[in-house]
Amino acid sequence: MIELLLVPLITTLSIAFFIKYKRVTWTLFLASNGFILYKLYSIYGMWSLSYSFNTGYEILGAKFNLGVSNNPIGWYFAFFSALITLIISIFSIGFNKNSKSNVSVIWMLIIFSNLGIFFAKDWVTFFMMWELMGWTSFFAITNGKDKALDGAKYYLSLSLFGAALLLIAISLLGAYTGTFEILPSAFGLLQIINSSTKLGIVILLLFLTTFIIKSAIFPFYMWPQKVYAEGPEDYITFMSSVMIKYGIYPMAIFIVPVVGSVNLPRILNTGNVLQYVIGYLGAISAVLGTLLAIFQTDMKKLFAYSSVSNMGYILLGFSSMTIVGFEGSLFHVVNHMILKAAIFLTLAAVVFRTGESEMHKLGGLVYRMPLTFMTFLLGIIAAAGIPPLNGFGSKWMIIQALMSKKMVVFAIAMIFASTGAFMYLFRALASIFLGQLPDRYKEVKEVPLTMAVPMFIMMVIMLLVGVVPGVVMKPLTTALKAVGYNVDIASWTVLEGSLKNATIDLKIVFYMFVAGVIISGLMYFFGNKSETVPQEDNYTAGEYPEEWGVDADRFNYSYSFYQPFKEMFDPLLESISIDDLFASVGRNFEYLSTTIQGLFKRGEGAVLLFSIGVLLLILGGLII
Amino acid sequence: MDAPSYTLSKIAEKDNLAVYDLFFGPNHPGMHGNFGYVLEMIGTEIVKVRPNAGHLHRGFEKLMEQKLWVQNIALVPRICVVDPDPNEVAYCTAIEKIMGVEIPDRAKFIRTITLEMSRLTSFLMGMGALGAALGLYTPMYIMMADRDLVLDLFEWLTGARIYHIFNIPGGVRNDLPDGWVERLNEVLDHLERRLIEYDKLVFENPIIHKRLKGLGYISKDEAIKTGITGPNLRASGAAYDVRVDDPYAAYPYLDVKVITQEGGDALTRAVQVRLEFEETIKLIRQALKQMPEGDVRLNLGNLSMLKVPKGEAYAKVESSKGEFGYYVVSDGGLKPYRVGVRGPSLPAGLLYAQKHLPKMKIDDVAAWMASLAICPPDIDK
Amino acid sequence: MTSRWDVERFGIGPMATPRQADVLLVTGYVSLKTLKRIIRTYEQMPEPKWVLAFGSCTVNGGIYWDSYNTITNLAEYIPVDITVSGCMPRPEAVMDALQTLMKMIQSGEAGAYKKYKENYEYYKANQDRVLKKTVPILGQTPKNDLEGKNEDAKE
Amino acid sequence: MMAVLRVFLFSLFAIFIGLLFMGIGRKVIARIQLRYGPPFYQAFLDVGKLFSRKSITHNFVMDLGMVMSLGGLLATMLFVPIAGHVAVKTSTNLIVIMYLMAIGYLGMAMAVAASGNPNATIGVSRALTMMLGYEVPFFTVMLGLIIVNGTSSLELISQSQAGSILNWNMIRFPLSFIAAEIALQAMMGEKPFDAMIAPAEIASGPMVELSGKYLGLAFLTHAVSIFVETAIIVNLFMGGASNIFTFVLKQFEIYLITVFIEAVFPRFKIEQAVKFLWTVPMGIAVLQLILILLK
Amino acid sequence: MKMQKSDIINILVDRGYSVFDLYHNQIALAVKKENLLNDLIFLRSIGFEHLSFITAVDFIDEGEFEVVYHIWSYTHKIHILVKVRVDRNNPVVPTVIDLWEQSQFYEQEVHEFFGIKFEGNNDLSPLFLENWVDIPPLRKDFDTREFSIRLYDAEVDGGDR
Repeated sequence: MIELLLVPLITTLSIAFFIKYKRVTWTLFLASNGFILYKLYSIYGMWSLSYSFNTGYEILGAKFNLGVSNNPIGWYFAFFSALITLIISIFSIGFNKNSKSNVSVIWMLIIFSNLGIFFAKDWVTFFMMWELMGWTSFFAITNGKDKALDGAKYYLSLSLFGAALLLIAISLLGAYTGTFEILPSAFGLLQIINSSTKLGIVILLLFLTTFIIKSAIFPFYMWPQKVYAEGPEDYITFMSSVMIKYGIYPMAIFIVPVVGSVNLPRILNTGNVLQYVIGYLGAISAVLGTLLAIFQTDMKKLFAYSSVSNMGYILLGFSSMTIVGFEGSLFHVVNHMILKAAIFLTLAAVVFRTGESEMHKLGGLVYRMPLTFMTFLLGIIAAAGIPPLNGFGSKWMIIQALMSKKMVVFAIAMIFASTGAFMYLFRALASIFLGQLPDRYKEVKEVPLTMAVPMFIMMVIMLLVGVVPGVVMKPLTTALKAVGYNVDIASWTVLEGSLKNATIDLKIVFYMFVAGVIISGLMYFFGNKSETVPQEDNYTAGEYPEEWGVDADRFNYSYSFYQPFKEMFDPLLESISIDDLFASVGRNFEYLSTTIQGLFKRGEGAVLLFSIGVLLLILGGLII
Repeated sequence: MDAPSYTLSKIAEKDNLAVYDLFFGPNHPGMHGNFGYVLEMIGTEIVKVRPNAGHLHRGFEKLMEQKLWVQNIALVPRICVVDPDPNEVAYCTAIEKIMGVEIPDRAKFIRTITLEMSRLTSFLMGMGALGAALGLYTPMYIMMADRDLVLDLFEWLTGARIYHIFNIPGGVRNDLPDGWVERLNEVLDHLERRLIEYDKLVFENPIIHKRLKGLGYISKDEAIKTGITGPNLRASGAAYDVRVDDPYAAYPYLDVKVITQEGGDALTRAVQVRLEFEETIKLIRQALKQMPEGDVRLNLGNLSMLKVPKGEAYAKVESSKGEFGYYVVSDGGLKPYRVGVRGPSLPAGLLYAQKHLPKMKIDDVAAWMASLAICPPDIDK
Repeated sequence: MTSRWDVERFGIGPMATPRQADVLLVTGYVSLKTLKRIIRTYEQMPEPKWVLAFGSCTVNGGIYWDSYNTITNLAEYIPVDITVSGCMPRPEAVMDALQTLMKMIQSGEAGAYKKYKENYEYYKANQDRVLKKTVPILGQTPKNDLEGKNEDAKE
Repeated sequence: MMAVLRVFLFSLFAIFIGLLFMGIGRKVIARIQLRYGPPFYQAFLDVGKLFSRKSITHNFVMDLGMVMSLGGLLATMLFVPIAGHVAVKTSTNLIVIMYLMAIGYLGMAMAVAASGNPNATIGVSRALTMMLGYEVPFFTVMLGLIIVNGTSSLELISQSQAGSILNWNMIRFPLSFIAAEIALQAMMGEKPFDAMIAPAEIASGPMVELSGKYLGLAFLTHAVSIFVETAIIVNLFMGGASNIFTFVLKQFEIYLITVFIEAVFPRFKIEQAVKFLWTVPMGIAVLQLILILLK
Repeated sequence: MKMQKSDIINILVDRGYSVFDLYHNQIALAVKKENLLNDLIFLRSIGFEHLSFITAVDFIDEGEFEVVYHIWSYTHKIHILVKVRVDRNNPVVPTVIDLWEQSQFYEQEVHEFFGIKFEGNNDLSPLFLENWVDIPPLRKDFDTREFSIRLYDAEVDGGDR
């Protein structure tokens, strides 16, 4: 078990040693990754594997041990995130070809902490890995770009805030239950809530806040767009597809079981208060993320908000507290990982070739980058939750769960968000790849092979998971069964809903779709042949655009794409001033840190020292 | 409405790529006639407009200098297809003014009746076009069918459906045929009955109210200053009507009710047309009742050898779109020396396009044009 | 075209853009500015396509034959399948023309668009002659005080 | 083999009925407008003509998108029970139908946006906004019916109304029916919710660059969508039917209502349409939903 | 406040204009180019607020253009033709766009068709004609028939020429 963590750690060190030789480092990187994937595959089903390092100390009356264990749900998260991370990192080779810094060391560190988080046996290990990931992210985001510093600082302050809360929560939990181990402490927390409700709920909410910060749930939905705006595209691919799920994992293993079995006042006979808290957080995130995504002009920000919305779906699935909803949420975790990775890879490819991420300055790239276009197309079809690609199954299960529990508000929010998703997804497709190709991009080429192959793999995975959801659902149900949930092992293509007669065979959906396309394709070939004309030859009410000084750029509707719709929401969005609140808090924070920075005269180290000081103060205060 | 466009123009200054151009016409389903606006847009909002006129320019003013006085009567109605008679009357009135002749009373009344009938057809088309601009085709078709009834009467009277060439210097070509007046009365009854349906379909339609309310507001002072005339002016509150203020034909004998409304937006203009439509029917009835017997034309000799004495005159006529004016200069010869034409649509079609269209959505352009009854041929001439 | 002479009973209806159209109706006189747009519109139509010229003005200029801004014979610039005389033509004449055109299409007589392809140079030369003129037709040079007015011509 | 044949026949049937409805709809509208109107088979002639014409494309996305659009709609159609028959034995899940329908619209949107004409893109942006407008009330209506019946299977909902006409959801939940009818009007893109086509504003919007067979495919897509949407309403509210003839007749009744509304209304602006859909039909649907939940 | 025509003529004659009484409600007024703006401002101040249109006449025999401003008074119900004569070889008139916005287009039109320049109007781009290289078409020395015959092969029969 421990070798899963040792190998990446050792590889990190050796890569750091060979950092000058890119080929060597990447070879090492791939070899080590291959091993990890193999190892992960081989420990599937061996749920008793664990490793523990006994320190012998006791803090707050609880044993202070460091350890990893093969938690089934953790394995599920770890395997798929490792797979996606590997694909992204391969893409990163091509992406960073011309950059001076060697990113493989960061990638290795990321994979290390990734595994650490998902296999952590106790909260202390979890916290260490959690923090390591936070810091690695900080360096990865700022990598070589001064502009990215703002977003990175914002992210760092937010995650430090989260970490402080986590630390308090862990300390409280340890003090009251006497253990730091994750799974036993869940039962401990349950008992606390049932005996002294207020304290228990405070602890639970502390945990919840930490996790929703990491997963960018409302009201902490701002960091992704700030970070993504200037961060390196390969790394934000990882952030948006994998890292944003770090908050979901502890929710799945810790919060959901507690909330689901806790005895609290019930609302509408469908669930308890906390369920509704989670549900409303999810619903607001889903709706707000969708609306904000619709109004963005920067494609990375757009998909940042799309991630917020998708995290909202996952919380909605949790809030139903039914097994179908739970499965659906966890299925959606992986689906979202896959499709977001695919989408962000294409965005990275676009930025790589054009250096532009404002959508209205792009356009018509389908003429130059057809493979990227196809990946993006499949990505958005998946993200929109349209069969036969992945993304449909999980959304369907979540809606089924919500409907079966009669959670009508959440169900409507879900439909609103996923229909609104068509709007922003299509907008990105139309603005980036369709429309008129501006003259300055006439020479753009398709991405090189190292970047094309990962994109192609993503396409295959999306289609595979979409038609044969069993490749994800089987391990998922197996893991859930191993944890003790009462589930049937899923079949390869059939998904089970919770309502009467609600099974859906995605294979048949796929066949039907193919049949439909074949019939319409026959119609198409039956028709007379067509002639391809250049993009300039367009309906212009009979005018000659060139005589009016109208070129491709000036004949492209993509800025302010949903203006009438936006104007409906302008008053509403202005009244939600959470952005402003955060901005002012952020400004004060920055002001404070720069003041202290002035004292130390030592660059970014001051922020670190200051933050650690704050943490120590909080901790000290707690212990006293 | 002002705030977003302010930010939009800021955006346009900062980010040139946010702006795109849309060609609204000449070949556009929302455009009546060959006319064009090149719209610079951000999102669906217009930030700047470049009018593109001249597709219908035929050089009327030049052509008229080449033709005999009476030949030109065949030419003038073609300046505005939907409302041709005011052109004939204005041109003939100008000639009569220079010659200093007074036409027989019966001719005046017949002229008035044809003018008002022409106004009916034009209003029917205008109201239909307004509906069509908003996607409501049913009243348009019904109105076109009703318009055909009036055109039939024209055909009976003049031999032509659209370009009647009926008014000539010195009067009108012929007297009313037998039975024509009865038929006209029937048609007017029919139109009055139909008004209820139009009201239900168009003027009381809540969606139309929603779409037109506040669109393209013109204040009274502004309208007077910029030369807006006709129903558009009266919808802004100014009680100006050429028929009353500078009467011609038989209008001095008739009691013309000038309808004014406060409001000045597209909805008021639409309702204005509807109210004036009703008034026009009443006016035709009134004219029929008061019409005297007698000659219908002066004997001016051989009209093709007509010589108009040296002089100049400006004659104006209230058409369905506003003041149609002919400025005729004669050097005493067989042909006009110079004819200047004032079409009513120019201020609305060119000036107000630049005033109103920025800040407006692409959705409203066609409806705005229809509400101002912009007739491109009389801009282009 | 109106509801009394409903053309839709032959399945004929107006389409919004040239891409969707089969028949180009040129209704009446064609000024130079319009001619230019007509050519673009015509060329944007997918084949097979037909042109119905409407009114005397498209045959020989009609009442505008001596105007400086309207062409006199549309068929010199784009191929015309069928013309309707009259100014304006009566609706019955238009209906008849449409039906004749339909019959001609069925019997294969109406194929002017092929002519356009075959004699493309001829049509282009005619179009350019009137649309891209650079020297005054009447031989006088424009006076100096008109500078800045003819920017297009100088290019 | 049998399944392939059934799929093929169902598709042809849907296209046939859809085109027939379109033709009759045109005739009805013409009569409302005091015109003679085209023959009822005009839609067939139109499609035949369009497919025989040369067409113009800008790039492969246009071809791909149009094929995808009709394909997606046909696939949706195969999930809708027609008088109790489904092309292939499968669950007729409402959510699947709703999502599958989207792929047709997405394909169409993609194809027209690929032409690079801003008119088309504006049309698409309006269509997608409208989609958000009508999906929310329509889903709310569906949610009520799903909660009452405890199933999201269209077939089961349809079967639950068997027996007398009093069992029809149309009678049992009249508010839902009204809300669904209004949403259906928007779903079909008929007036007053046709802002995405709006010839007078954006030169027929999405169709602006479609020619020949692309327009033909768009016609067929529209025909199939008419068929699918009316079939969903008939199944949800009119208890399906025991034989295909009755089923089509019921569909036609639904279609006729939309045609009548279409004939006498101008179009909303897009934001007005969305506001309307989110207030009036949504309010009605929520009222019915509350009544159902309280029961 | 409504003044009779005779009153107005008196006022104008007092100010030294040459006034021609045309018809029952029409007056023609010949003014000098230099005073044009002041005169129009004065006219507007006494109630002539509606500019119908601006046109021009080419008196080729006299070697002059006459620019005519058609102004109507809503209050007095009098139509005034304000005429300015300019030299045909150097036709320049001050612009009135500050007084009436819509005159922008009338001035563009007159410039296009007669070649008369309007001093102070910066946008005299062609409004109606495209690619026009001949002399302005509404001048008397421009023969439109000849032009049409040469350019468009217009058919002439019946010896009309």
